[in-house]
Amino acid sequence: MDYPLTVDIAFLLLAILAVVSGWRVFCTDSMVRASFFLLVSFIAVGVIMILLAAEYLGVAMFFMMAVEMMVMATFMVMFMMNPAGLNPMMMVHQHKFSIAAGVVIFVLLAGVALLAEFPTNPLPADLDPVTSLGNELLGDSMLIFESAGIVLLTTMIGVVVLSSHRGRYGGAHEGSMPPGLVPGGDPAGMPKEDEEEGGGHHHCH
Amino acid sequence: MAVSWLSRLAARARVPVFPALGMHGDTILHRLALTPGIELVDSPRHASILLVAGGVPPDLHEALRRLHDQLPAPFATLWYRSAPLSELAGDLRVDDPEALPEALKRLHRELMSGRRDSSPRLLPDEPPNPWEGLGDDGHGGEGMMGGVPYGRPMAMNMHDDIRDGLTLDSLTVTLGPFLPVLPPGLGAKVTLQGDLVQSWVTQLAPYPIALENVFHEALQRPVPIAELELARARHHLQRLAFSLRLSGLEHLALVALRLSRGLNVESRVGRLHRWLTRCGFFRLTAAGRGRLEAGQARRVGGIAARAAGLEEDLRSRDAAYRRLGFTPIVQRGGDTNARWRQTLAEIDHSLQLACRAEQEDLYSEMTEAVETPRGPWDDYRPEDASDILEDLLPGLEWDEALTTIASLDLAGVSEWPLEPLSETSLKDDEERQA
Amino acid sequence: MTLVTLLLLAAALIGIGFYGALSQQSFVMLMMGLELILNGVMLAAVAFWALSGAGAPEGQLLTIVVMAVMAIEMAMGFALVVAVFRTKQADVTEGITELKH
Amino acid sequence: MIVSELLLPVFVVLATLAVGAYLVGVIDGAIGAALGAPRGQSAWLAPLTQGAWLLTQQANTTEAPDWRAWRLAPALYLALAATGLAVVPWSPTLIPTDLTTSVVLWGSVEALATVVIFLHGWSANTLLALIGAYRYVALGLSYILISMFVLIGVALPAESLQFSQVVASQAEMWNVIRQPLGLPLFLIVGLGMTFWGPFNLADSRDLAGGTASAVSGPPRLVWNLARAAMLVAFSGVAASAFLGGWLGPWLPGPLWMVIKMLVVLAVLLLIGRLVPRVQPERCVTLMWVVLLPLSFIDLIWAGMEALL
Repeated sequence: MDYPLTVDIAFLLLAILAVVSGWRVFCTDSMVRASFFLLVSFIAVGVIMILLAAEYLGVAMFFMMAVEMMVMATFMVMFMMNPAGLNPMMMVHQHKFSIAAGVVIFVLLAGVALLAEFPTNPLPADLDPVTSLGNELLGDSMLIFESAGIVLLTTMIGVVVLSSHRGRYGGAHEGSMPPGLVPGGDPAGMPKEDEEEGGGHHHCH
Repeated sequence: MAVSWLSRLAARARVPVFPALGMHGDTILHRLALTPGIELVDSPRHASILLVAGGVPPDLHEALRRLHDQLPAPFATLWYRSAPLSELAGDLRVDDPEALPEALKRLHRELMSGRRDSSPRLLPDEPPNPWEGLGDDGHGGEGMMGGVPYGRPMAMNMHDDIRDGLTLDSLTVTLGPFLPVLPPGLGAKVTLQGDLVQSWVTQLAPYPIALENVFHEALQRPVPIAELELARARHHLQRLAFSLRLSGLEHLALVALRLSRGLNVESRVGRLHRWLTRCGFFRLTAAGRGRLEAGQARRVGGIAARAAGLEEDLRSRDAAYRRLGFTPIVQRGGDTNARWRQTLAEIDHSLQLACRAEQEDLYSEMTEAVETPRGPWDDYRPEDASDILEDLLPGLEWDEALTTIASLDLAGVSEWPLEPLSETSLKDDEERQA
Repeated sequence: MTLVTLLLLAAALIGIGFYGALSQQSFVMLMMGLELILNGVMLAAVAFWALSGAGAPEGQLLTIVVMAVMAIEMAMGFALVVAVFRTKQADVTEGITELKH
Repeated sequence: MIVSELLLPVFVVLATLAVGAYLVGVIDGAIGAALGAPRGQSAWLAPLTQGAWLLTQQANTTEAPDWRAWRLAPALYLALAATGLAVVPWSPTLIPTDLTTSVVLWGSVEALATVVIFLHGWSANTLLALIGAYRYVALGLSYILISMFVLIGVALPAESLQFSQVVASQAEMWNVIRQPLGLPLFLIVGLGMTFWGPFNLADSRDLAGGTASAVSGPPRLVWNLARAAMLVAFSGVAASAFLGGWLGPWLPGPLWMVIKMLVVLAVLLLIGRLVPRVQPERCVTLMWVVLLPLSFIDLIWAGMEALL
């Protein structure tokens, strides 16, 4: 399928934007900046999806990711406050290995993209992508869609249980001791010795 | 051409004034708030004129210099009843409240037309602490904790969180003494987690407040009760106006100020009270936070004590007041909400007392002590009680903390009375403009 | 904009995401790596749908499912981070060397 | 071809943006004067003189801000307002961008607004701006869900995610009557996303201007302009989604839109002046405990009606 020149230019710019901002995520100083760079990468991909006629998915990407990245940035600030990224930081481990792994993955996937023969079946001219998606979601694939909904609900409940102040066996700050097998007995399934292991911030370089 | 056209338009804008308050400077603000063509702004960045109102104590001069340098050019400084800093000796000083609005407007016009240069910077434009990072390009080093940029280490968890046990990184800052949302002169070192106040240390006590002359006279000789009660109501209305402005009810703040300006024995606050209830002031803004314990309430005295259920009012000891059938109004609760209900009830009560006292031409009879709007003044003047904030504020959100501070009258009473302002001139101001 | 260029872009995003997920110490940054991988996956899915699958609706459905997976991944990830942070005050992977209390 | 497809939409969006933002200033000033603010100059002139003054003022700096984000945030907010205005249909033919998913696009404008406002406060590197940014995130994450449900409610009878279809589906009865809960809920969302009046948690007086407390000069002008423009975009969307957009007797469609937008604007600005700021904690509780269930009810109501 041939696209007009303007679309090609737009794609090129967006692709550069997506890759550069995706890469900047891991080499910027502030985690808030990192999450917004990731958001830029997502938005660029979303616009590419709109160019590919997936109108609903592209726009859904904007709002899904805006909310997700906002939550992410808030968590970053909660765990590590660094207004305006004054303190530079580089928190990595197994750095060389990771770079190698990333490059290998890219080469493998790029090889597949370049060498494999994919069928060329462009979109039919009369296809309305949004209607087709809607019919699919509430038609043939309704079970999948509804399962996704149920899983999301389960996630919500699980998340509230996990992150709430009260752990499974009482307050989280008390260290969640399971009850004894006999009333007043030792906690079930716990080793006898209670060694104090290194809590606190581990900030390895 | 285009530029001159732009600056001519800019010269006609409402004059954005940032007030830096010195001793007894806040009275002029009540007047400026009602003056057309003047806008009192909340941040020095939003101002074109820095108005230093009232004498600034020498130990705050350094803070005043820093504030002065925060205004974006072009800006000018105007000193109202205050001696200019030595570097700014040539600045305009105005002592006459009548002439102040016109002086502010003229200053703004001159700045915009380029006839007056922007005020010079007083301090070098450099960080208060040197860069202490590592490396050539100013980086703070490696690892999460990095270096110590500008003398400030990375925010760290030094305290346990007091709300939900999820310890977040805290931030410690120094606020005041010129922050317009705090009482004038109050300075504090505050540790915040997000917008939750983790700790509050009062470093600078607020300036003593000046009461109207009638309260000072009442300690020497009998004074007309009507005058005493009107002065009391005026004081409370002005505090109410400050709090209303803080909570975004500008028009009701102006209503309260106008009421306090033209207050006489016929005035009533019933309508203001109804408006406040209807717009949800008591439910949305002044919700029940900042509850005072009995001991704290007694220490603050006055409205705060009576709002906490203590029946302490020196007026009930005065025979003249007893003849008027005076009994103190008391609220239960002792929180922000109760304090504002108490304030409104007391304003209403004062106006009724004033009305009856004027009909019967009553004078106060007790001269050894007087109940000031700030609290009882017997052997001692009411003293500064701003250190109770250290117990009261931790655990509150920023908004709740500020509403609580605004609802408390904590500053001590000054030994000097307020200079009487002529009440008629302001009305003329407004009428002339309308 | 051809299928190959789109897939190359997706491969680049997945590669960067892999690097991030493996190299970052902070939990939250690690999750960002995972998100970037899923970003590439979604792009590839849409590219196949538009240029190779003749607009078969399952292509779009797959992307929706990946988005849901992303939301679940993030929610569960943060819940675990909060739970770990409450008990151990740790926000980097080295902070937890074992999963028991 | 180029004129009708490119220049006209851009012109329409820019013109509404400029005129609308100016009118917001005028109406707000007029309401303030009617409520008793001291009368200085005519309300028609006040926004212009204020803008001129901001243009002559120097753009200040803080200690080590995140420059890119700090300068970009006002421009991005303005761009979001322009995007919002672009999906508003003025008549069956005059629609700047008639995307088939324009309702979802408006939803993402709301979500991205949260990000941009947070960025504006965070990047200034000063305390009060940062608190404003935090507070806004709490508010922003709360109102997005309400807005989604309300908008899905109006998309149901139209069987489309396109604003022009949503308007067309109101030919018999406006959504404000068909779904009585929708418009009040949506107005609250609008006050939230422009942080106006009772929901001004980001730039409030108790934070000395909040996220804008450290901004001066032209960037502040852009920020104020963007806030007003967002209010205009919101009123356009509210008029199309609930008040029947261009539909109406006698007058041409675009004129009806202008009238309806002005009505929504006046209502919003009046609420902004009359209601005090809600405490952040109460505000979030209100959103999740009261308004979110109400928006569920609105959606169920809309669904039942679509089925019957």
